[in-house]
Amino acid sequence: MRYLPLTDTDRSAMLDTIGAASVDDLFVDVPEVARLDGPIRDLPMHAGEMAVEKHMRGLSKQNLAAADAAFFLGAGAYRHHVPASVDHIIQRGEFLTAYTPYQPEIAQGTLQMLFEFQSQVARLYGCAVANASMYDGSTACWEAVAMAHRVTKRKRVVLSGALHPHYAEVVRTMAKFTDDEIAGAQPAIGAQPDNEGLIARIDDNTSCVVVQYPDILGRLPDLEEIAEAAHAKGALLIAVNTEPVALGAIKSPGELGADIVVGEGQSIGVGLQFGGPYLGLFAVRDKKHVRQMPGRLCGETVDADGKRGFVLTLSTREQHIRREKATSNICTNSGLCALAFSVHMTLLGEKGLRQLAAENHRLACIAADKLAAVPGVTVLNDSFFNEFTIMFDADARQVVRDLAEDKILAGVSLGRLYPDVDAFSGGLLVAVTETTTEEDIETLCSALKEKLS
Amino acid sequence: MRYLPLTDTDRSAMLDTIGAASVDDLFVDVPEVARLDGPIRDLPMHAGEMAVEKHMRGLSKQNLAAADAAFFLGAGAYRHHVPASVDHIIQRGEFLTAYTPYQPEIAQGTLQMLFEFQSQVARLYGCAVANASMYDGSTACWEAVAMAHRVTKRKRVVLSGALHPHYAEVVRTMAKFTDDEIAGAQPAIGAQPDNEGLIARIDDNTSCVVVQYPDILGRLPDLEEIAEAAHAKGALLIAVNTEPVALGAIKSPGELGADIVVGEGQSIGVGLQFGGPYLGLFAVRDKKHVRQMPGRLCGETVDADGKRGFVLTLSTREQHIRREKATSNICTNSGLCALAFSVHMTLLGEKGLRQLAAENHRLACIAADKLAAVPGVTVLNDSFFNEFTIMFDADARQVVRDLAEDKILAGVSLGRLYPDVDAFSGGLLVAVTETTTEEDIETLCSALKEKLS
Amino acid sequence: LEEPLIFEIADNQTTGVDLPQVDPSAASRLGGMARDADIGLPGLAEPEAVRHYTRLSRQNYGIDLGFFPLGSCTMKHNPRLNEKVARMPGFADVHPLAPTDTVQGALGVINELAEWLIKLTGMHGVAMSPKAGAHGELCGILCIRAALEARGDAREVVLVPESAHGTNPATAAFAGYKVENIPANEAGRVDLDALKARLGPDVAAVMITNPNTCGLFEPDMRAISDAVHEAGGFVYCDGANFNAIVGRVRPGDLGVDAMHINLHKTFSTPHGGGGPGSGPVVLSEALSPYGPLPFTARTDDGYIHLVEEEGAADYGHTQAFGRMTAFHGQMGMFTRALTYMLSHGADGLKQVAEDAVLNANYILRSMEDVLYAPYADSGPCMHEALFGDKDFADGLSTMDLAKGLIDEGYHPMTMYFPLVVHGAMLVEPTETESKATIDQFITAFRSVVERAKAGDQTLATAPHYAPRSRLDETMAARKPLLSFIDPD
Amino acid sequence: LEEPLIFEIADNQTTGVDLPQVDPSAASRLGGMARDADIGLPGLAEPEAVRHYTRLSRQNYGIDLGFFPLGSCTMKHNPRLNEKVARMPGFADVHPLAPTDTVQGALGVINELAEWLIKLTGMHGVAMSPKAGAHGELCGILCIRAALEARGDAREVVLVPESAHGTNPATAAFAGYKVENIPANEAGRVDLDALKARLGPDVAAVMITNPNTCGLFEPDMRAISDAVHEAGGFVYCDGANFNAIVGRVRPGDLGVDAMHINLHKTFSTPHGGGGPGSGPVVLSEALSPYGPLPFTARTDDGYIHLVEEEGAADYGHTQAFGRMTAFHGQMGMFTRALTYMLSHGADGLKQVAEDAVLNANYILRSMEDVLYAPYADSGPCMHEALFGDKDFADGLSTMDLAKGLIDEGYHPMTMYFPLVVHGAMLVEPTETESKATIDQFITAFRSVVERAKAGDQTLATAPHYAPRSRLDETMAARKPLLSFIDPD
Repeated sequence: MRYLPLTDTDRSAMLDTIGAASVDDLFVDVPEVARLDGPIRDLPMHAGEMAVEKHMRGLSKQNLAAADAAFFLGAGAYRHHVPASVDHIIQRGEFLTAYTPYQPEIAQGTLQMLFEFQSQVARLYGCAVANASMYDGSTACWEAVAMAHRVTKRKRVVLSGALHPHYAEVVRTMAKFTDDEIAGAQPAIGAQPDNEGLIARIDDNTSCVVVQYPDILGRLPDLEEIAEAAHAKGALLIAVNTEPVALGAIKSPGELGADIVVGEGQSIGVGLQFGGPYLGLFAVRDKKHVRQMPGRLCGETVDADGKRGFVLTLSTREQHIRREKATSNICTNSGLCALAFSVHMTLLGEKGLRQLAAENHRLACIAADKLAAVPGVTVLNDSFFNEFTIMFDADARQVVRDLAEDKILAGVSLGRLYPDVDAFSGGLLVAVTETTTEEDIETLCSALKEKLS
Repeated sequence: MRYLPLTDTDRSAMLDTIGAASVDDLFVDVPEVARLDGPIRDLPMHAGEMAVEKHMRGLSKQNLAAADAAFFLGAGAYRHHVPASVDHIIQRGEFLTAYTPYQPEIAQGTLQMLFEFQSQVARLYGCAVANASMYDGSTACWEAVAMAHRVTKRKRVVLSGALHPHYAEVVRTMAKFTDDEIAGAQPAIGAQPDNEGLIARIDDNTSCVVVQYPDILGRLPDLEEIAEAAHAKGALLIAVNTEPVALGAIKSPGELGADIVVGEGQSIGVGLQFGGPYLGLFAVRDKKHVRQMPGRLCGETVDADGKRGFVLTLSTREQHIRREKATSNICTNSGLCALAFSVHMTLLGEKGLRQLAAENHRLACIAADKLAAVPGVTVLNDSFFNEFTIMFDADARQVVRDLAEDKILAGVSLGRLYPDVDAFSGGLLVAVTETTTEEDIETLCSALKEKLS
Repeated sequence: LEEPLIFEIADNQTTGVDLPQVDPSAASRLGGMARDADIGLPGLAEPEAVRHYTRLSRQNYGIDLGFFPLGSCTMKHNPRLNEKVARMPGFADVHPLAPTDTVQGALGVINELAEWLIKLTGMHGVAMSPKAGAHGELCGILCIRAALEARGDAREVVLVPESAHGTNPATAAFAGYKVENIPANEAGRVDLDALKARLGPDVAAVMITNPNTCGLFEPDMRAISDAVHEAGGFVYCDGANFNAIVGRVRPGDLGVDAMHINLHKTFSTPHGGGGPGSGPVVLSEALSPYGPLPFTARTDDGYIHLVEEEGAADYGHTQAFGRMTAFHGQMGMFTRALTYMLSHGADGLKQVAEDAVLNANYILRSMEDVLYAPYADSGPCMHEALFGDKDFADGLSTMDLAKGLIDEGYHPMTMYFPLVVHGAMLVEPTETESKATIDQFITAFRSVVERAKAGDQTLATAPHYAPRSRLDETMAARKPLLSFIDPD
Repeated sequence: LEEPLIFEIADNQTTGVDLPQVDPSAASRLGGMARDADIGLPGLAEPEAVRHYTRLSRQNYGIDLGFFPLGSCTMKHNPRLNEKVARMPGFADVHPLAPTDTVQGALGVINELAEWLIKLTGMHGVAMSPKAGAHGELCGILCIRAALEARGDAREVVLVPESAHGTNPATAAFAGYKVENIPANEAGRVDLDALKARLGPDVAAVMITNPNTCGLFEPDMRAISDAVHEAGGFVYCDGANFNAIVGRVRPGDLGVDAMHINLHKTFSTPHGGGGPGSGPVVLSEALSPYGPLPFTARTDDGYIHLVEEEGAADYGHTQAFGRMTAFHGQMGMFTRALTYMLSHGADGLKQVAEDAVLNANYILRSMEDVLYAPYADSGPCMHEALFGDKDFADGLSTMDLAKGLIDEGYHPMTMYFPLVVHGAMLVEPTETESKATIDQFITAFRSVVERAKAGDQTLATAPHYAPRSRLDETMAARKPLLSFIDPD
């Protein structure tokens, strides 16, 4: 078989060296009850590349690819154009097939890239230090909450109602096992985020306040105000960002006083991929919190000849050293996605990221204005970056399904995100990026007009 | 712009160093009449990656890709499955962006690959030496004729009637300028190749006989007989092969006495690509002819430390040294295609190539039998590998066009290859490879049945 | 040649993309949050960017370059077909919240992969969403806790063998359990009697690695499971070493209740310099109802439903303990893993296990005369061979030997793990290495071992032929420099 | 580490593909030609194959690794978008003889690229099928010969400047012409008076390279063309150096009748270790009717016809001199080149020429104080800078300097070409290099030049830090070993 280099001749020779009569002798320790006498039944036998590719292509074709639709989905995963060179780089065997850089002498490629990545993320977030990535935005969000618990030694977590409900759910799930108390809420539907209500929930036992920026409805909360309120009570502000492109147009969370900034990095370099693998970003505004951070960190040092080099460092926080006392059970990071992010970010640079953000915002403004002109449609947001909420008098979930039949992926309905809240059923999140054309916007508007009339 | 790293600041600084006021000063030698004052009109301005990709994807979608059709086209270009790892390797920047290996100390990758490639081709063709590749099969065919002229100092070229007509046309075109006399012929439609007629045309002035194997109608001429006849008259036998996969099932031309073996290597590793770039293969059975070969040759040697290494060699045959006395004006080879061929061939190996050939032949036999059962269809060939000719009483060219509307690419009509020969109009070349399914064969048979009834 | 940092070669006016320059006077809806400060991100034109990363890549070692016998990491060949498939637009260019009608093929991949995992392990269900092995481990333990809570049975202790991966105790502790070690016997296995003695109504689960981290199969596995079940606990099996038995032994037949599977180990998805991984967890019938949301369910009409918060009741999954991640798991890894499984089939996967074990035993038996192999007498090893530094000359350690191997052109084996063996070396060849490669490695390994035993002090400063000599890790940790700082 | 040959590590029983084992008793229609002998082809499983070629690749230098100032070869960045586009199924998976109804997009690429080439050069037509630069050259000369024959004008001589590429005389000789050299003047240009003096009724064509191989623009180009045309001949221009003027100067405005364009030089298709190239030939109105078959023609209804042997008359192309290749040319290169052109646009291509020329002049002026630059006083150079070895110490040559540059991490410049300058060095930076990269190169280049002038004999044995030291080319040529021979 094509991935197995041993020939039968090799196998015999090796068994001779081992002193075993057959390969079965090597499995003698397996209890009789568990010894299978042949290939597992009910599974197919091996297949050539052509047949496998055909099967998988068949499955692939059962999906409506974004490129073949008028596409307005967001809610934590955004479609951006990724330069072809990004994919070329991440397929270099030396990056693709390397392990975690535990042998730094022969892993400087990964390590220097991670140092550059950490630096890029820290700057983007307005923070001092970023780690070498987490699984995704939602798990990074939980890790931030757990870190706030460690730092403040408090257990009460205030979640903004406008935090992505899946993120909130991850936090709630984990908190069940750590005895953190979650003070959550539904998002208040309104043109502005409800900072006042949020601030009112912060008390002296609060470890952290978790605020999404831009929030799940696309609005831009003033983090500065929340940071002041949290700090006044001794709590940390955790800012969550699910669209890093936005930070090319809006102030960074660190700048606004967030203590821990986490988010999803998928927009830059990674792609949609039906939800994974994605890229968790994690940064702290103040260096003093570094030793409480979860995940891997890459640091600069020198080698025995005095040459600059990079290593994984501060690993005394990690599970393979600390075992049950580790800051997190996290082990793997999202190395290859971090590389994709870093390469794409390097291609963008300051200038490109700002242009990209401006173009996203320009098109989103056009879309908002055109949708507002559709009879029956109201644009909820006062402020937004590239995603906003529209409301209408119909079940948005059904509208989305109906429009999909005409290859219009109209957005993410609030009903899908909040299936239990009837009041949200007429809400639709519409995301617009540089990949959206004005023609796509027209298509959506016409279809909605027809649907709602 | 994304491929231009100079900034305006750089440009000014560099002009200062040069002592020029503006870049226009660097173009002072251009005659006034030819100085353009701005970007060339009627051409678009620069565009981002996304826009360019979209434009090209639009053009791509106007074609019926083979994967989306029941596909039976051949006649010198064959569709085979190429393992994904082949494309991965040829995209390694060190291979993709290297130049001709004129600096062997830093080009051993290309050079060793070429040495391995030459060895693989020589073995496949049953020859002593192969070169480092030519543009494609048809130009290699002409170069073989020119070489026979140099070796025999004769000018009369006997072409088999069953040589691919485009190859014959290339030879005829070039011969006009070299005063070679071409004795060609139409293919004799018959179950067997007309060896007798061919041999009768060889005379004492003949430099070479050019025979395709398998021939344009898919038949397998007995080269041994022709080689004997040619050699008896002092002429060389040039064997032309357009389907290297066949050589996994049939005797090699070298084994059968061909002096020069040339062909198209596209089937292995390269893909269809609408006709190019392809891969010209060129080999000589006897080492004594090496110095008369065209094209690049890679040879083994040692470096100053005694380590094995490889270099381009015998370059005294080539144009950059010999100028007007060169063996050929050829300069570029098909290096990257040679790499693709070599990687694919290494993945196949002896075992895989033979299995591949057997599978092609098996499916072709099934197709021939099923087509023979279609009322009105006759299979011409007594012998074939993976391509054969069927005859019916209709204009095959029109049939092909009609079936294409139902996504059946039924084959290459003889009418397309021989537009001037009315007698061939009911002939269709049908090629079958491992990518053809039995379902495809059924589809073709049903469609033909309907069409011809 | 040293490769500079992007911050040293790039500037904030260069970009490698061509984007429209938006009119700065255009209307903004940024609600007062518009950025004024520079971010400080360096940009490179495409030629310079490609070159920077290509050069960086060449300072890395990967499976594509040579043998990578990193024990317990299963560094096997990463097929390129997998990469091609993962990039098909129907998988790569699909949004996780797209209407399910438009993603039946993507859900189909998840469902088909789930079926393979269930059949290969002989289990009842599988939670697909965990993002990596440790995440899967956590998922498994949380299922156990949820199941215990559901029956109102508060148990406090998780037993973990002393040779366990560090993630095991970290996971159990995270889930709120007290961790207690179980000792190993002299043959490198779990001490069954000690385990039985400790079992009781306070033990929620035993976390066991099988094949274990000494590279040995636990022959008492079935007995362990029975004992744990009898005591009312659950058996968690760390699936990191599943490659040794895939296709040949089904953990379900051994009484396992939950096991995560590292798709990047057993099923060839790329390690990518440290991730992403993917850690689906197979579950016994007892635990299946507690697996987290979302999950997929195929109904009789062939339609595949994605069950999220809504509708879980319709598919009998009301006891889900919650949600572990925003979306449905590592789709990109699912497509690769399924591609790999289909390529190998049931017969090929069995061969995988056999060749992996054969290669490891071949190394064990080819080395034991020169290198201390603590469990050489315990019978055959599974997919990895364990050695110790007992006979090294003074002043030379396993670390030195590892660095010496780098100079021979190899990635070192795993070092100092498991903790039960002094100067442990865990060598895992995997099934994708040829005999010729392994023979070359054995020759080189023997030679470096001989040098370590003979006291060759050049090993103490190895590697000598790598892009860097030994790096000062102490300095890195004492004065952490974790982000580029602009020189003034 | 040395990489063995596949013949040394592979065997004839291993394969890296999974194909069905066909029943050997199955019916055969091979007509007695069935193979019995072994071929002797080595096979490797995929892991070993990927590793072999990955390792081999690392012994190569490419543009992706560093600066590659190979004069007259235009080693510019190869954009990855081009590679992606060339692999779209509508281009890569299409047969050349597919019915034209099914390949309108592929023909559209050819047609669109043809239009770009015509507009960029200010010419009248273009023959797309030549497979490489030298093939295009041949095509151009054959067009000239066909045109002359059509008017019954048998001319015998082609004039070629002494600095021409070796392909120029080889091409003219192949086409049956007698080749005569034209000398250069002291400023490195064609001697217009000498040329005029030689023109006459026997001169079929002048083959000229502009910008010429000394890196200079021929200021008399228009006068040369006029004189040649007046004498009844044609002007062939070698387009190898088109990158210097693309988008800024149109050869058609200079009176050129035929010029090939190396898509792999000017339009960024990859060099691939020596090919494939692609050499379309643009033609003046006088020559266009003679271009070879096949060609594409768009009719008013937007349909694109592929004119082959049949139907040429319908499109007024009856005088085609024949066919140069089996199919339609280098489609894979067409898609890449068109992608590149669309990316740059008319404005970007103009910037390409300007930056290429700017970079070359910057190198010229940064080096001329230490390195002999024979035409430094002739005014600005174009896209490449020419130097000579005049001041080197005894025993050290241009070759030694080149090998010294390898140790500095650079690919050497072109050496010993053009022939008119002793120990010539032709340095072409291209537009895709940054000022920082060029500054670094200048520093290194100056240092190696100083060593050559000072007589540093370590240069004579350079390179010292490459995968190989100097190779014995004499032995390779004397006892050619061109194919692997099995050891007995």
